[in-house]
Amino acid sequence: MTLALAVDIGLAMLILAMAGWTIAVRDTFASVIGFVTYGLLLTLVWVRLAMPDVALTEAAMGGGLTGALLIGGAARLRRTEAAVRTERPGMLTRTLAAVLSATVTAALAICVLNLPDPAPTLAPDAAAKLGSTGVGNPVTAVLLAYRSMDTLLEAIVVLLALFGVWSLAHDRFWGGCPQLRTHADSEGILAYFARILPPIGIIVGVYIFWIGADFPGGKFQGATILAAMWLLVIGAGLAYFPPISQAWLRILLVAGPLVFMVIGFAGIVTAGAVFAYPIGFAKPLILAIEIALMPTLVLALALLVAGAPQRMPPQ
Amino acid sequence: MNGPMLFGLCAAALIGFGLYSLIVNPQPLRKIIGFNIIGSGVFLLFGTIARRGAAVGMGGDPVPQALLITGIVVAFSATALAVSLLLRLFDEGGVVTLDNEAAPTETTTDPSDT
Amino acid sequence: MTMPDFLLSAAAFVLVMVALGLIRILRGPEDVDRMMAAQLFGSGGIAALLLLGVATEAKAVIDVALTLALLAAFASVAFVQGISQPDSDDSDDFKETRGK
Amino acid sequence: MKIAWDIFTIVAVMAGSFFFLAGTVGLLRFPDPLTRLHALTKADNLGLGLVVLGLLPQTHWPLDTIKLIAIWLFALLAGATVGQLMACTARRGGGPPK
Repeated sequence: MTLALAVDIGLAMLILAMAGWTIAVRDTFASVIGFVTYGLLLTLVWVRLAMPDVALTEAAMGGGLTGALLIGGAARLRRTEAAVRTERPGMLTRTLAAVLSATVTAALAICVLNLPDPAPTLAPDAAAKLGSTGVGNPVTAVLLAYRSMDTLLEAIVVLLALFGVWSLAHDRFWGGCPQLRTHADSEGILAYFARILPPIGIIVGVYIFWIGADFPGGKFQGATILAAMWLLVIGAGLAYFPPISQAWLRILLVAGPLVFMVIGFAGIVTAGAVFAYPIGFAKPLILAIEIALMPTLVLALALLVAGAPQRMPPQ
Repeated sequence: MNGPMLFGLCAAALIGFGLYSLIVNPQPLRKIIGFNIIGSGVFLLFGTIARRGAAVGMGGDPVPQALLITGIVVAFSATALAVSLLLRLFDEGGVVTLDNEAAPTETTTDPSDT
Repeated sequence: MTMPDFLLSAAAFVLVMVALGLIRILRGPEDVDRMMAAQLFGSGGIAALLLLGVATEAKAVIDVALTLALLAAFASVAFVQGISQPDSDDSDDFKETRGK
Repeated sequence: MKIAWDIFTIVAVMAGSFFFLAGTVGLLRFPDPLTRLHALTKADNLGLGLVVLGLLPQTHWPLDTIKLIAIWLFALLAGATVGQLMACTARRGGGPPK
């Protein structure tokens, strides 16, 4: 196992170096590029920690959506760069910040070194009840059966963030369309790419979503891939975001959490507890929730990257 | 020393790095990146604890793993909201700063306070 | 040397190689060069993941690599768009493309 | 037969790794963005391609094999697109208009 440990040590050093550089570099754009690479390194770490579900989420979120979001922001804020740089805090602040950060790191490191042994785990409990959920992947079982309340609240948090983003629109654009910076050339290489990739990407996204019941994968990962494909088509100038006042858009956004809540509260009648599933119906109900949540998540994640509405729809 | 422990220590260092960046970098977008680095450090710490709970043929404790997936999605949403706030601040005054005295007009201070 | 050991060593070798390429991120000089290093690191990371996944028979790793490969171009495309039109007026852009 | 396939894997994976080495050296040593881009795309296409080719006999037919080939095709498509876009950006001077 020495080779494996050597890989781990190399990976840990690389990730620290990348994080350090991302923080230290002067140019914000360069820092964002560093952060994208950092996301990729994190994916590798999750694979090394034997958590493919988390690795999939990080691969889709960290490299794809967060990268696009930050790069878009950095590009628009580029002109402010020089002005803000003069605000760099003085030596005293920096020293105090360094001392504070070092203290936090040291305290956490002590905690890590003194973690209880043997480690407490819920894995046996999760495995014991896995059969009754009809789901093969324990992480999916936690997300949608054992701790489904968390997942519902998470979907609502994503929606709340989206409403927050929308509420930042100028009054005159309220109900309008969000917009990405697009290449105007609809015959260029990017448009070609955006015509070829999404059909295959949609298959991969649905596949990742579908296998989530029994293998690593699931709706968050699948939804992120689908959202990225939609953004790619829009970014290439082949399509436009719908106005956020569209009824179908709003219905789809709310449908996921609504179906989740209805099924959750129906549990009081059918199974005697909130978010309990009647025996034998767990798998179809979980599937129903996942299918309802899927469009909600795809739309919400893509629209979060798109930002606040910036123009009214053409008449 | 083993893999999970190593990444746990790495996570502690990442949280420190992120915290320093959050305090020291004047550019708000850099603060958002710093905050994300803190976030990833916390996730990694959580992952270490999940990995240590590996049992009955699972690679790690599934409960923290599920929370991690939830956490990553929520962190992305929060980042998107923060970037939007920042862009709106930029649209208002053409300047991005969290320094109230340097703010050119009254309205620019509002989004940063919320 | 068994096959898994060989694949694991190959994964480590590829990872070290592309990690060295990251020096280009530090040096720049332009952001395009940095993005190239990130791109190379992306392909190397995918290759290393595949080698790791086959070596340890962890099938899910191939799905992770598949996701990475699918989204490999995503950040780069956003980068090129961000850098090529830093101050474009969005609404004009829209009319122009619409007219075609 | 198994031995023959194993040798094939070893040769192809080593050749792929070599192209990653070459790509890195090119990225670090070549003088300007366009030549560096040339080195990068070689690593993208041939490096990853040969590694995938070498791994094919070791994977389970059909799903894993198809996925592996799909990964290479995605990388080819992404490499071609990104290569061209970056070359345009590099030619226009790389950085933003000052």
